[in-house]
Amino acid sequence: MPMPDIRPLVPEIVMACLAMLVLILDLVVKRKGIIAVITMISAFVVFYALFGGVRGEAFSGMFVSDGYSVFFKIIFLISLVLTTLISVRYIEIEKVNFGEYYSLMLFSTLGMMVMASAGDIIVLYLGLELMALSVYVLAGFFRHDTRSNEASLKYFLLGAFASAFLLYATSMIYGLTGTTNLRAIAQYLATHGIEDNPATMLSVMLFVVAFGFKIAAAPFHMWAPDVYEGAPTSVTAFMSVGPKAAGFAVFGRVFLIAFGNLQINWVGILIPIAILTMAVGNIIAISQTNIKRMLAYSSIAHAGYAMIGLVSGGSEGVASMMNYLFIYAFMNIGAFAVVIMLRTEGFKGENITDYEGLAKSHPLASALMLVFMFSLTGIPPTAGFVGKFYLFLAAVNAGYTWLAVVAVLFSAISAYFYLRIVMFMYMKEPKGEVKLSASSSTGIALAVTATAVLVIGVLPSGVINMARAAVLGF
Amino acid sequence: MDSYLLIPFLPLAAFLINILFGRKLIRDNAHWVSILAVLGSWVVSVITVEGVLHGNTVNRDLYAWISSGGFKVSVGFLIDPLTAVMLVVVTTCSSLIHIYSAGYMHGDKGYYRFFSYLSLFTFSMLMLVMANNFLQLYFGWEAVGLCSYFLIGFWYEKKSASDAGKKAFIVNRFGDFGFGIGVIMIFLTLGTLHYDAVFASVKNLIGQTVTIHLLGVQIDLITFIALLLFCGAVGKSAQLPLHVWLPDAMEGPTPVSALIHAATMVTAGVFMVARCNPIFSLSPVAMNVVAVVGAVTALFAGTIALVQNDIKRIIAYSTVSQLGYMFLACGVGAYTAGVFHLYTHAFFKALLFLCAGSVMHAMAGELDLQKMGGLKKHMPVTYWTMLIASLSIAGVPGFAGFFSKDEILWLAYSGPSPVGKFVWAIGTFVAFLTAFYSFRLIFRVFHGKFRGSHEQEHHLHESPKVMTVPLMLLCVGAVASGWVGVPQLLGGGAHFTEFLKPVLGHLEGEGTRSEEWMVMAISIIAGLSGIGLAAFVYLREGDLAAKIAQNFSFVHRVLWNKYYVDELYDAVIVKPTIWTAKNVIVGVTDGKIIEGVVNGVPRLIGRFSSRLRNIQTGMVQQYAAVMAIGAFFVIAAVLLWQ
Amino acid sequence: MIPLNWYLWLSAVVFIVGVAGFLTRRNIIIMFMSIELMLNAVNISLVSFSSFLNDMRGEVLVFFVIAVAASEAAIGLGIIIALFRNRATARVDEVNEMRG
Amino acid sequence: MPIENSLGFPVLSTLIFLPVVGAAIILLISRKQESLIKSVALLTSIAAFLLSIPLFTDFDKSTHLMQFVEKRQWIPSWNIMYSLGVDGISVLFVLLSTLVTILCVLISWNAVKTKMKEFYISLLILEGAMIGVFCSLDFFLFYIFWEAMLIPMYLLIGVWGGPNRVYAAIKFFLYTLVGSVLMLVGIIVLYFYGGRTFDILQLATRNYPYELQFWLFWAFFAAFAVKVPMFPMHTWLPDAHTEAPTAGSVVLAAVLIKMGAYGFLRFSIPLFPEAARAMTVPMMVLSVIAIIYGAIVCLAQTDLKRLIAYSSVSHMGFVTLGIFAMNVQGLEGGILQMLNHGVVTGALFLSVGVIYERTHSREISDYGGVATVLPIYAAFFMVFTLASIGLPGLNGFVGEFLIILGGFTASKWAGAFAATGIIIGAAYMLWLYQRVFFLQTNQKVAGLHDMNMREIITLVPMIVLVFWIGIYPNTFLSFMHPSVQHLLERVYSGGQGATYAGQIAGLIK
Repeated sequence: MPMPDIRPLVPEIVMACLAMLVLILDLVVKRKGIIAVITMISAFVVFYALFGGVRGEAFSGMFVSDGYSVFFKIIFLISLVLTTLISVRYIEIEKVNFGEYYSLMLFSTLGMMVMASAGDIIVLYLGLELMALSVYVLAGFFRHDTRSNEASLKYFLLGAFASAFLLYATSMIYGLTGTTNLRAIAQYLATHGIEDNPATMLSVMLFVVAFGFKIAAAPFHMWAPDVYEGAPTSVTAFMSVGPKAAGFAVFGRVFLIAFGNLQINWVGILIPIAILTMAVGNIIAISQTNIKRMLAYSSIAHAGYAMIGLVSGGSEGVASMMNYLFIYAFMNIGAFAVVIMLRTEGFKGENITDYEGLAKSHPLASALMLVFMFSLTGIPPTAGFVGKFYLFLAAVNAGYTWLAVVAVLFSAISAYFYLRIVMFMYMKEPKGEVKLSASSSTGIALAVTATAVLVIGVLPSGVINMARAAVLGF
Repeated sequence: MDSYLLIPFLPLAAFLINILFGRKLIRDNAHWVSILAVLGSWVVSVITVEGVLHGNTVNRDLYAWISSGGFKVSVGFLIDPLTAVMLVVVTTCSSLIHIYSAGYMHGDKGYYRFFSYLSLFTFSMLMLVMANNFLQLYFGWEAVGLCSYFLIGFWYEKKSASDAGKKAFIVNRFGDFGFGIGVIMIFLTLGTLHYDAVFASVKNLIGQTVTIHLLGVQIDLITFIALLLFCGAVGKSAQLPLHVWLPDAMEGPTPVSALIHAATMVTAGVFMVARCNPIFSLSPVAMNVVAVVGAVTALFAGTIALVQNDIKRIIAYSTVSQLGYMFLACGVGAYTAGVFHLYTHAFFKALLFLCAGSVMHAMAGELDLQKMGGLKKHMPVTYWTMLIASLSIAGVPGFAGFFSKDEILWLAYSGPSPVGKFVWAIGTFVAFLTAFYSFRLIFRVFHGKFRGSHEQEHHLHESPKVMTVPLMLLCVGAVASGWVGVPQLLGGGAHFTEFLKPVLGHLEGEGTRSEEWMVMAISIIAGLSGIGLAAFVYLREGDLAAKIAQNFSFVHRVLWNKYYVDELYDAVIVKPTIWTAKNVIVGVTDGKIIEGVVNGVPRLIGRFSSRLRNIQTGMVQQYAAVMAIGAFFVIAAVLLWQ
Repeated sequence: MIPLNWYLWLSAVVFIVGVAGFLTRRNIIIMFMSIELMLNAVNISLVSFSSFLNDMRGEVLVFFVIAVAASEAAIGLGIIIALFRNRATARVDEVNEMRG
Repeated sequence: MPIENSLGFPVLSTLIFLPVVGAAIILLISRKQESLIKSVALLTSIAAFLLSIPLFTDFDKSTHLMQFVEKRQWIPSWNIMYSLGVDGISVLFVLLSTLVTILCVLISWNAVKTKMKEFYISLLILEGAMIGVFCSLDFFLFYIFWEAMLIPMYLLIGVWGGPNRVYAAIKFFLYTLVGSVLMLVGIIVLYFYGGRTFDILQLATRNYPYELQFWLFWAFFAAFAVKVPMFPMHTWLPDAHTEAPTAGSVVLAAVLIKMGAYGFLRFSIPLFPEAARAMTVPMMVLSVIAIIYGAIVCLAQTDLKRLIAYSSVSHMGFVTLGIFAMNVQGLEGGILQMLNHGVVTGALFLSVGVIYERTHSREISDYGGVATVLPIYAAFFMVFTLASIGLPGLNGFVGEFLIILGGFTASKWAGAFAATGIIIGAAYMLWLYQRVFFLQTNQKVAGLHDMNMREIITLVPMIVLVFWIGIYPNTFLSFMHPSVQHLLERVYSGGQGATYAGQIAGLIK
């Protein structure tokens, strides 16, 4: 038996090794800051491997390294690096400064990378579980905090529940087509004309449920607010970007490749889900008082927007979705970076009213938060606008003008709760003195995210072209 | 350099100098600037009028004011006989009143302000009469209204004064509304606003009609335009039903009443109708409306003047009444007679006001007839001048008012107007009324015993020279200004009519000489009997007037309250508008309906949000149940849909 | 030979039993067991498909599922223990500190 | 085809980004050096104004083509160009923006005491965005400026505003945002129908099916009508104007709300000529309602700024009436009236700022007899009041007259009803003036000092404009002639909607 060509897998292999290396190093390195640095170096190494690496398929199409997967992996790595940056000081304050934290992040990133590259449902499942299991633990990383426990438990139970749906769907499609390879499934469905088979549709819909859970689309979003609120803030930042993007990656690949011919069938379901997701996210966010919970709902809403790209389909639709997730990574982690700074010794800083008068004591942090809030709202000249604009462009192009109208109206509603933060910061008098746990690493994260948000907002060409190029080989 | 440009722009310069430097630098010397400027204007006017007498009329555009597409209008000047008459009236009266004011306003803290406004007014009025197009006319029209506003409310700390100024402006706006639309109609139908072009082509509109769809009425186009223009005149010249501002305008300083609210501004309406005679003459309906409105106003105001006790208000109502006379003249086609009366009236009415001012000066601002009496011996100059003015207005032969009034009545009687006889009858009766109330004023103020307080009596004195000299000069005008228009019947040359003939045409009365004598005799009798009756009632001892008032208490009350017109407007227009604004528009439409939706939708979303968040119970199994139900619906929908 | 449908029905029934158990039982351990039941239902159908189709993939996937389920169990129990230490409860309806 | 930039340097870009650079410099200055911050803001705004003067002097008035054009690739993926230019419709508003900013800096000199740094940064960024809106020739670029403007404005109202500022700021933001996002979808739809381009000039040469025009017209209407604001979308305006700090009110009144009307002129009408023609009637009806409604509401106001704010509703009703009269006089009057309203209402808000700085009260009943105490101030305010009520010889008259003329040409009823607005206008403005400046001196204003040199300098440019436009409006009208002519040619170039529009117009004439 010849040695399979594993060159496309090099980044993943490197990642796995590094993750284990970090786990081992943790035993000998006392200063956990070094672990963080190593984590980031790992990310850059993988980044390098990714760019220098070979594209192609491995294991007879079970693993695919194409532009699509590379783009998503870039998102994962960015979110990994940014999250690491904002974690360093935070987990010190929270007194959970353990090395596992970083290796779990690396493992979960590995899981995502595998997901993005999965050409086969089996691989997909493995990646998904690797990611999920790591994140379950990360969510419960504050072992002594009941809310963290609760978050972890809820995420775990519901995650496992959703996984079961995924497997059931897999078994059905396997039974129908005799294969688990995505392209083979598509081919089989096309040649045997069982697109309208109820069993096929049942399977497709169960996939919707499972992936809908991962991207926190309503009505499968219920876990998200509780988990986002209870999990350590840095993990929340990570979860809201990485795993969500990974969910979209598999959503896109499975639905546009394996079920590409069935698009007219599943679009009819995805549209109401997308609208419901935007509605639930944006509307419930209005009445939140905890900023993490508010951002959780906001993250649900953003999943709704990104689904528009999926609904629109075609290369433009997918590219717009990817572009959006890429931009979302920066603006959301940026916002969380500010949120995390408010956490100081003996002060949680999670309440929205804690932001009152922040502009007076901390003008720079407030200004950055303002940028992120406007970006999340989608006001130019920030990246958030470019992201939404591309989505709407794709939607109109695909003939879903009315969906774009619905989306813009929801984004107008969303302005209300994002602006409320700005309002608290700038238009209220400070109640007490709020200290910030500023550190150089958080500073770097903020600088990077803010720069990205503003630069992409003004010069989006690079990102758009990247997303478009990534879709080409899809 | 066209010297006539100096006529309006000298006063403008004076205004600018005074308003910019008056408060700090010029202060009590403000009158020099204004007086020199207006005298300069007067001199240039006289020279210009001299030119016009020799046929040198001017019609020249200074520069293009507004041009937009086909709409082009210039700032330009037209000096023809009609303008010439107005120039004489305006600059002469203005000069004299400027001089008078230097004495009258002496020591007022707004001295510089007063003179700058006077200059601005003079400028505006001159722009009005010298305009060669409708839009510039409109400019002057509004600008004089503005000055009137400033000057009525000159003592702005008094609520009544600032109210009166505001009222004048707003009531005028009602008239200007029609006037403005009239101007627009002229442009839309004739494509130009320049007098010569408009008057040349207005005949082309004969027979055209304009339909007002929503009302379902069809109106002759020329009548429509003429009536719209007349709206403006009604406002500016205080005719029914927009006369209400003028009596209130007496809150302003007396020289202002004399200049603006007697001699010049209020006659702008008459001037405009005369100017537009080519339009009005083509519409018999409009002409009749003008005549009847004029006549009715004359009667209406004349009756009110009978019972008032405020000397300035009496003169104000007399002004309204005399303006009605002028419109009456225009309405029957006797434009020259109307303008002639305008011209004579300017002198004697300004004189009346200035005399009233002189009386006020002596009485420390007192205006009530009942507190006066016997002033003759204290202030002889004022008495004699005022007496002459009153004789003039009463139409006593030989005085200026006689000639103009007689011409109006004769042409109304003999002219072709279908309403001519009717308005003649009213006019004659009004002549009687005029004589009566004018002499009531004279007798009550200057004759009999002094009825005021001792301090007032002690304070009585003749006004200074700076005031009495203008009185005497005006007095000359009040007597002699009529001599330029002595009718042929009396052996005169009717020069005035001849002078204006090129612009206003000439209406030949159709009647025999004996008829003409008869009309004149009736008017003389009316005037003299009015004077006689006044003497009978007010010169004798005893309280005859009070008894009459008692016996006709209803009539007296109605007249005393000016037919309740102010109250009517207040109840029908002012109060309901404010009420609607407060309670309907702001309270309901804006506050409840629009704001209700605007605030209600977000509030609804907010409420929905706090309801919806209760779904998130925190119970894992419910979350799972929602997922399962969601999955069920998703699957069911797809399977059913297929 | 037992027809494929019977296996599939069995699988479906077991899956639904698992779902029902997950939704109704309050004890976290039992809920966890219900998930295992659901996974095993999937395994049944995968194996039967695999055998019916003469294809190895299904069975391979089953092994993966079993392995993942095992690690899931480890992590799940770890989470439950952490929770139990802090809250001294294994009843899921008592874990609702965060809501809304 | 636009004509080449005659100045030899990218004047419009410089104008847009100079204030941003100024803001960046202020960002670097220490918070404590307040006078330095103010000086930099002032110098930047003056520099921008001086730089904009060539737009006035070097403008070629003989053509409708875009001038001072800059065009560069920006986002090739979407065929988006960085494309700027001005024509006779927009050039005056660029000038107005630069001028108004100077005045805003001056009027805020002592009034703004907290967060001074942020204030001037916001103001300067706002200026850049405003100029950008008027210069953009690419829809994407336009939309970026259009929305970006909201951020500094939101802060200006919300941070430095009056007691109810937070409500007003959020209301302003959401109101405008809802309108704008609908336009965004409209822009995208247009992008695909117009051959995948955002180039406004190209899009304006194509003919779209009537159905599409109809829907897009209303999508754009949502954005522009809110901004104008047209009845019944006006209720954000009184709150925003009232609560904003003086500079905010001035910018709002002078420039921001012009953008709605500008949008109609630049986009709605040339892009959807048939729909615009067919919609003349509802638009004119809304305009006339706004004129009368706004004026009547003013009669019931007790708040100084609120009254002026509502008067804006009325005056902007004239503007939209003129625009949708769709004839030369109406359009030119409308554009001129936009300028006039900017000058006059801007000046009125500046003036209110002058007295507010002294008394900190907006209640009309807290004033009275101000003319005695502050005579210079009273004189300035009087001129603006008169301009506002359209006295001939001052700027308001020329615009309103042309609009009523145009409106009357289009529909006699519209013209006549609009003219009644002038009557009520005189009533509320003079009543306001009386209550504030006349009557006995109120104790609350006694002893206040009159305007100082800085304040006089702030208001003098506005006075000059008031008279200039009033006496010689052709300076400004001549900018518009070719552009308006071109616009009308586009509108009346025939099409499906023409007959329908003709029928409607016939019905109301």
